[in-house]
Formats: sequence, structure tokens, C-alpha cells
Amino acid sequence: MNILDILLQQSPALIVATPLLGAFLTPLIGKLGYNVRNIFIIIILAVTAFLVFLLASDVFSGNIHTYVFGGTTSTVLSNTVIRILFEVDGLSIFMAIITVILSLAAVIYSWAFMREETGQDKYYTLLLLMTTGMFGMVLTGDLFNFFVFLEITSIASCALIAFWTHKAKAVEAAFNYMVISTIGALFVLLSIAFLYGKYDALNIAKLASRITPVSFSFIDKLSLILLLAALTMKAGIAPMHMWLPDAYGRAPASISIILVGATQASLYGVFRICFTLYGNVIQIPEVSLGWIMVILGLITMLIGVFMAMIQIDFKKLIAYGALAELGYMFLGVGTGLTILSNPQLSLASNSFALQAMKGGIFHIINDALDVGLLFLVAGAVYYATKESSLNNLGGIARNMKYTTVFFLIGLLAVSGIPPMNGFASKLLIYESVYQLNPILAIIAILASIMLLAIMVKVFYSAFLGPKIDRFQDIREAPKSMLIAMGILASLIIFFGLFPDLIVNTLVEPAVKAITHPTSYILWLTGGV
Amino acid sequence: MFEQLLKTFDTGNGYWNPLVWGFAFLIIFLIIYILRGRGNPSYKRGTEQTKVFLSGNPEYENKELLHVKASNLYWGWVESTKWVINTLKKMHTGRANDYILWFTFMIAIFMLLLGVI
Amino acid sequence: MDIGTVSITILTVIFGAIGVTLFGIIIGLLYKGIDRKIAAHMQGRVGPPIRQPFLDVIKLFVKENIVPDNAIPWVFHLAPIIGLIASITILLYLPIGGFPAVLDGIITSKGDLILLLYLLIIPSLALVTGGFSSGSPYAIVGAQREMATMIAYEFPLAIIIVTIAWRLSLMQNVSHVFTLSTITSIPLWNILGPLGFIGMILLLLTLIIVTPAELSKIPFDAPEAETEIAGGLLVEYSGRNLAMFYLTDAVKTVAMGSIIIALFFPYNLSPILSMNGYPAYIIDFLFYLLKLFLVILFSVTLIRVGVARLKIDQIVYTYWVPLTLLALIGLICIMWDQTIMTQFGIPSVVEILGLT
Amino acid sequence: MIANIPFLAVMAMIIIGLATVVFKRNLIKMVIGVSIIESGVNLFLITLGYREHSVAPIYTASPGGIMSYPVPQALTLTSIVIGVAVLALMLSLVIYIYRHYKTLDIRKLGGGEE
Repeated sequence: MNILDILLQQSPALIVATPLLGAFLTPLIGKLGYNVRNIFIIIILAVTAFLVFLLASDVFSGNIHTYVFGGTTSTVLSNTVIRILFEVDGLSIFMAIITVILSLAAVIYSWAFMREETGQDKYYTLLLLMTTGMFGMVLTGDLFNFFVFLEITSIASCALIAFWTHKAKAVEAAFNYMVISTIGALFVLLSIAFLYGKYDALNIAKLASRITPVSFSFIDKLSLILLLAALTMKAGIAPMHMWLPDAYGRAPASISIILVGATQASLYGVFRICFTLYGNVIQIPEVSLGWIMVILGLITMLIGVFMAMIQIDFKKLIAYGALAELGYMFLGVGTGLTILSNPQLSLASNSFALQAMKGGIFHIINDALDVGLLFLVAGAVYYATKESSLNNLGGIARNMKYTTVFFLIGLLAVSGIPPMNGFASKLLIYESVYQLNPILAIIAILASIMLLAIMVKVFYSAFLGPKIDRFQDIREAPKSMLIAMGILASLIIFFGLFPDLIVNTLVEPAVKAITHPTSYILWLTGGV
Repeated sequence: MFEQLLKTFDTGNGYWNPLVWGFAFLIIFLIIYILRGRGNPSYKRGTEQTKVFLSGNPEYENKELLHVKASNLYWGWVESTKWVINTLKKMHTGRANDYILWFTFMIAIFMLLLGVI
Repeated sequence: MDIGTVSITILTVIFGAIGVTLFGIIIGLLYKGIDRKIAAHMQGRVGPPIRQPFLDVIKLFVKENIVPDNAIPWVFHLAPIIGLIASITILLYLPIGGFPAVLDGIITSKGDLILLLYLLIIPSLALVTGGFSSGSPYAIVGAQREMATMIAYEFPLAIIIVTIAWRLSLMQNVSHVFTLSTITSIPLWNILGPLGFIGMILLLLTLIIVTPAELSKIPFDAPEAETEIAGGLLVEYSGRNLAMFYLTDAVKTVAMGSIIIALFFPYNLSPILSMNGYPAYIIDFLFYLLKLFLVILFSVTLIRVGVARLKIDQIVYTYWVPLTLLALIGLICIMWDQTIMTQFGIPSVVEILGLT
Repeated sequence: MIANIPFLAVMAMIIIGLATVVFKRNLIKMVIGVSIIESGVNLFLITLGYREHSVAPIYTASPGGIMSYPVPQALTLTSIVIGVAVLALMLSLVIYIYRHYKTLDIRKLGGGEE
């Protein structure tokens, strides 16, 4: 067995352990100096990235990778022994890839962005902890473990939202987020307790195999509702989204971009619960959540664009844009769920449902890149001008050429103009959801045009316009920030130019993973 | 590998090939660029010509006043959808207890829809 | 894929692009001249000669290309070029007369309606960006009006496009309903019953009213409004940059007209006259020019002469309430058509008229 | 009936907690509300593992007889630990809010829109 095989075997644990170790080593390494610590953190995340891609290569070849802490798979099979285990399928690794891209970009960006701040050791520790939490959420195969990682993520992210404690609004947003996410997480815990009480298991696969149409009862419904409500709230689906623009808008830009990933990890939780945990009972009429998801998606989309239209705070505006983007994912995946949960229809005869799910899942990574890039640009503008209100900005394209170009790329991508990546996923969504109901596609197209108008407004009021004396001698953002933006921008263009490649390699396994819950469940009995 | 990269993105209901489009875009760019190059590129820098056109009104000393504020953009659109926007604005109070109220409200909605109550 | 096919593909794209560019610009300018002539006659004027738009462009190329102080130069220069190129690329996906679209079948790439919808946005986006980048209050007011108009008309336009594709998706053995080649090969008029026919007419009506806004013509020209904001988003443009926008407008007119033809009148004369070979191409092309003329006459010239300019909030209202309702009624008519036809055994309109 | 009392207490605590968070304007009271919900959930977990006349589930020093479920207790411990962290963080945020606004009344804070 060579070292790669061993690494591959241990990788699920290592992906979580590496940033966790890094987090607690950071204050120590921080004593050695500014550059040493930053290089250390980048190395930690690079190693994690390597492990993620190593694991991805295995998972994409069709395996479900499991890792049992302190035991082997056979120990889990017996009913009495409880073990924490990680179970990685296509969707998990897809989310892990998003997480690693976002956190790498954020850390590279922070190098210059956070240079002047105090308390950087704590900042990086919390950042790595947050990354750990997100990895844990998407990789774990255990419900209670999911709750623990959810809490780790939300505690770390709350502390980071309030990182600029001198800003009253930032602290307020953090407090709101904390109240909401704690209550949400407690409801998740409550429903986990319900499920544990009824089925005597915490393992997602085991629970899923025990929740059958025969056993389905009031308790299952109740815990489904609580899980769904709490996780959609944490994912920022309207009308429980109000914390999201505040939190995104008030946090430092490098944190906003990871928060995008954290929200999406909650979204992953929603999908995991709807498709896998309740995979066996998906066709019971009360559980067919497809239409609920679709309608929530539409509401999210519309509220996002309408509210973004009147925002004047740069980052808050982008946050509302991000909200609208979340709606697309829900729309796409919800359409798939509607068909999947209808006993009369099947995925085979309705290939559009599969396409819609592909679109929704593809949009997750596109949204992470596009919105992430826009947040980074907003941060760069703030860094250069110390101004966050669009009303006071203007004409900075003269001084910040690269940032302007990056913003243009982000603008085109987020509003889905060809040939950027947003267009490919939106095309998939439009050209499939219309078959469920034409109105869905129409509203989605409308929202996308409005998103364009919103972003053009930002482009004008921040970057274009006459020379303003106050901004006469602002300088281009520092190199590390440009590199971070450049990474995201080049990924956006790459994804835009080769959508077919990306859909086939990245998205297809993820879609397969959630539309075939049996393979996730069946490894328990030794099958694949 | 090369053909894999060239493959058209097939959504099941339509096609999209960014590379072909991009190639055509480049060709047309060349044509247009040549065409544009035949035009007159010069103008008199720093003269009255380059001043902003304000129907003869004097330009402000402070150029910032020329910059239309972000909150004034899309007036016509905001005007005709005022009722939606005002309703939405009222929803976003910025207080955690209202947010939790929405959360409880949504739990109730889910319970109604899923037939628990 | 061997070298031969690759080089043929590349050559097709190159020559197609050149041909379409020339076609779009020349026909666009020609129709602009005809439009102006007819409008003048309707207003009791003599009007300029038909070749006037060509002369205008030549004149603009000779004039100075002023870059105002307040503009961001690279955005200011780039916007007109991108707009023109994007509007020409729309033509690459459209069948013109009896010819298939240039990009049809290049590595299985085909024209797609959603793609066209988005490509139509790019010229307007370029116009808006150009206006915003010129740093003049007039231009900014015009640009933001253009953007608001765009949001407004995109709603009914999306309804039209999705409805047509949705109706086609109900048919057996039809795949890729969003591709133009599918849409032109199965004209909806041939399969719809009476109710759907009415719906289709409503959609056509909506599209005809959307067109002037897409091309910023009266009554939806609030972004340019010469009498009010002095040419709006074009106020600072001059010389060859203005010529680019002038050409964009001309090409976009042809593109928009061709989209209406492809969606609603994809018929050709040659099958009826049972001709083939070169005469068929010629007769189809001439027929296409006639169709284009009629479409532009109705959707641009007549509306432009007959109606006065609307205020910007009235534009948004017009599109979001009456026209969206009109399009939605069309959508509902077409949605119910299938059920009613099978329920009551009503034949399609074409069968009633005995045209099969 | 008597066995159901813990569950009723759990329901009551969660509802009281929610009501506190929704209706109280004082930030500290909101934190207390969150804390009450948390205790309710913990109580529920513990109740799940309870068995009548059972002993602590420690194998090495067991006096014999039935044991209570160990897993819910482990879960509760974890949850309590997390709860402490959450509580500490929330209270420290409240301190910062107080420093900025000189009030704990949520209606007098900045709010969402400016």
C-alpha cells in the first residue's frame, strides 16, 4: 500500500482534522511572525485542498467513501455499537470542493485585507474553525455529528461577523444571526432526538433504511418539519432570510465569502434530509416537498431582487443578490424533487427533472464563485476607499482597473450573461423547469434580468462617473487581493467556457448521489 | 480530450456552445475593429469639446455633484412597484425577535402543508 | 475529428461571420432608410432619400471621436464595439430566408431561444454601460431609463418564448424544443386549435409591442428622448463610436425582425412553388426580405408614427400590467388548447381551413 | 401519565423559550429565552435515555440491574458544552451592543434598513 492509498483511506478524517489542527496551532505559529503564520495557513488549506481532490477522484469514480472513527465498517453494522462515521458521496465531495475553493480564496485575500487589523491570530483561528465546521457538515454520515459541526460553523461565523466590533451594526447582525442559528440548531437537535427516540439510530444511512412507509408516523413528520424549517432558515430561504443580508453585509469581505459556503452547507443539509434521510418515504404525499421548495425558491428569488434594487450599501446589495441566486438552486432541485416524489411520474420519462436538478446543483458552485467574487470586489473597494455606501462612491475605475474588470466578470456571471458560468446553469434551469409549469421559467428569467439591472447600478455608481476629488489618489488593491479575485474570476471563465465538462465531471455524480438514495443507504448491508 | 472540451452543452431542450460563439465573436470583433479603424480617431483634447454637455449650463466646480446617486437610479421602476417594495421594507425590521416570529410562522405553515395540524 | 472537418468548420464560421456582418449592416441600414421614408410620408413630409443612413454612417466616420473628460475611456470605447458584435452574433443563430443559420450544426451547436434572449440583452447592456460611462447626467438618466425599460419588457418577452417552447414540448417525438431549427420546422399555427390560435395571435401582438422597446423606438424611447434629455445615453457619443451604436441599432432591427419571423412566420415560398436549387434560395430570400419589411413596418414604423412617447413609469406599467396580462392570457389559451381539442374533438385551425 | 410529565415540561420549556425570544424586548431576556429552549431540548434528550430503576451505564463498576441509555447522556453533554459556548458568545455580543447603543432594548437599536 503506497502513501497515496493510505492518505485516500484516511482522507475524510484528515480533511476535517487538518484545518482543526491548523486552527489551534495558529496562535502559536503567529508568534513567529506575520508572513510565517499566513504561509502556514495557506499550506494547511492547500493540504486540505489536495486531500479533497484526492478523495474527489475516488468518489467520482463511483464509490461511496466511508470512514469509521475508531473502528471498521463492520463495527457499525451491528446494531448495538454506536460509532461516528463519515460517509462521502458525490454531493458531499461537491460541497467540499466549493468549501475549499472559497476558504483558500478568503485566506489569500485576507493576507492584505486584514494586514492592519488587530487580533489576527484569533481571526485566522476562527476562520479555520469555520472551515472545519463546513467540511464536517458536508462529509459526516451521522446526524448528531451534523448538529455539532453546524454549531461549530455558526459559532465561528458569528464571532467573525462581529469581528469589527467597533461597528455597531456588525455586532447587531452577529447577535441576530447567533439567536437565529442557535434556535435553528436547537430545533435540529430536537428533531434528531425525535428520530433517535423512535429509531434508535443516529447514523443517516441507518435511519434512512429504518424510515419506511410502514413506520412513517407523526413523529417522522414532525422531525422532518423541524429539520426542514431550521435548515432552510440557516440556508437563508425566504421568508426566513432576513438575517442573511445583515450578516453578509456587515462581516469583513473575506468572511462574507466563506459565509456563502456556510449557507450552502446548510442547503446541503436540506437536500440530504429531503433526498436521503427521507429517501424511502419520498413518495408519501405529505412528504412530497417539491412544490414547497419550488415556491420558496420563487419567493426567495423575487424578494432578493426587489430588495436588492433599493439597497445602497455595496455589500448588502450583493447579499440580496446572493439571496436571489439561492432561489435558483431551490427552484432547480425542487423541480427534481417534485417529479421524484410523484409515484405516477418517473425520472426516466421526465428527463427534464434530472436536468433541473443538474442545473440547481451546478448553480450552487456557480453562485459560490460569482457571489464570492463580487464580495471580494466589494471588500477591495472598501479597502481602497473606506466607503461602503454606493451613494458616496464613484469614478474609481480610473484608479482600480483590475478590480473593475473583475467586477465586470462577476456582474456578467451573476446575471447569467453568456459566455459566463452563470448562463450555463441558468440555461439548464430555464430549459427544464418550464415543463413543470411555464410560469416558473418566466419568473426565473425575469429575476435574472433584474439581477443584471441591480449589478449594473453598482457598476455605475461605484466604478463609473466623473473624477471625485476624495478618490483622486486611491490605489489599486494589493496583490494578494487581486490574486484571490483572479482565481475566482478565472474559474468563472473556465466554467463558462466548458460547461459540458464541468457538468459531466462535477455535477453529474452529485446529482446521481441524491437521486439514488439507495446507494447511500445500502452500503450498510455491504452493497454499493 | 480535445473533443471533450469542444463538446456542445446539451440541456436536453437546447444547445449552447460557448467556444463556437466565442470564435465567431472574435472573427466579428476583427472585422468591426478594422471597420472602426477606418474612422477618424482624433479629437481636440482639453478643449471645450470634452466638457460635459449640460445644454449650456455651467458645470459645477465639484464634479461629485454631476454623479447621479445610486439611490436615485431606476426611479421609474421603483415608482411603479412602490407598493411591493414598501411592503418588503416593512418585513425587514432588523430585529431578532421578528425573525424568530417568521421562523415560527414558517414551522406552522409547514405543519399545515404536511398535515400535522 | 480530423484536420479536414476542423478546417471546414473554422472556414464556415469565418466566412459565415463575414457574410452575416455585411448582410446585417447593409440590410439594417437599408430598412432604416425605408422606415424613415415611410414615416415621413405618413407625417406628410418628403423625407430623406433611402440611402441616407449609409451617408449618415460615412459622415460619422469622418467626424471627430470625442472622449469627454468625465468618461472612463476604455469602457466608453469598448461598449459600442461589444454591442455591435453581440447584435451581429444574434444573426449567426437565425435562419435567413431559405438558408439555415450559420452556426447550425457547427459541432452540434444550434440556435437556442434563451440564448437569443440573453444575446439580445448584450447590445442594450452595452448601450447602458456606454451611457453610464460617459459621465454626463443626461446620459446617466437615459441609461437608467433604458435599464428600467429592459426589465419591463423582458417579462412579456419571456412569457412568449417559454410559451412557444412549452407548447412544442407537449408534442410527441420532438426534442430540443428551444432550438430555432425545431421551432421553424414545426410552426405552431399548424397544430393549434381555435383557442390556441387566439392565444398565438395575442402573443404575436405582444411581441410586436415589445419590439419598439427592444429597439428603443417611440413610444418607448424614453432612454433617448431627444426633446427631453437631449439624446439620453448617446449624448456624449460622437464620431465612429456613435456610428457603432447607429449600426448596432440597424443590425438589431434586422435581428429582432428575424426572430419574429422565425417564431411566428417561418414559412418559405419554395415548397409551395415546388422549386429547388438556386431559384428556391433566391425566391426564399426575397420572400424573407418582404416578411422582414412587413414586420418592421408594423412593429416599428406604424407604432412609432402613431403614438406619442410614454413616461418611464408608464412604460414599466404598460409592460408589467397590460402586456403581461395579454401574454399570460395567450399562455393560458395555449395551455388549455390541447385539453379542449382532445376533450371536444375540435380539429386544428389548419384542418378547419382545409390547408393541410 | 406520570411518565409523560417530563415531556410536557419539555414542550412547556420550548414554548416558553420561544415566547420569550419573540416577545421580550430586552436582549438579556432574549438570551435567557434561548437558554430555556436549550434546557428544554437537553431535558428531552435525557428523558429519552431514562429507564425506571436503572443504574448509571458504567460497565466496570456496575452493581447489576438495568442500565439507562448511555448515548443520550453523551449527546446531552456535548449539547451542554456547545450551549455554554453559545451563551458566552451571545452575552459578549450583548455587552458590545450595550457599549454601542447604551441600551438593551432591541427596538432602540439600529435595525436592518438605514
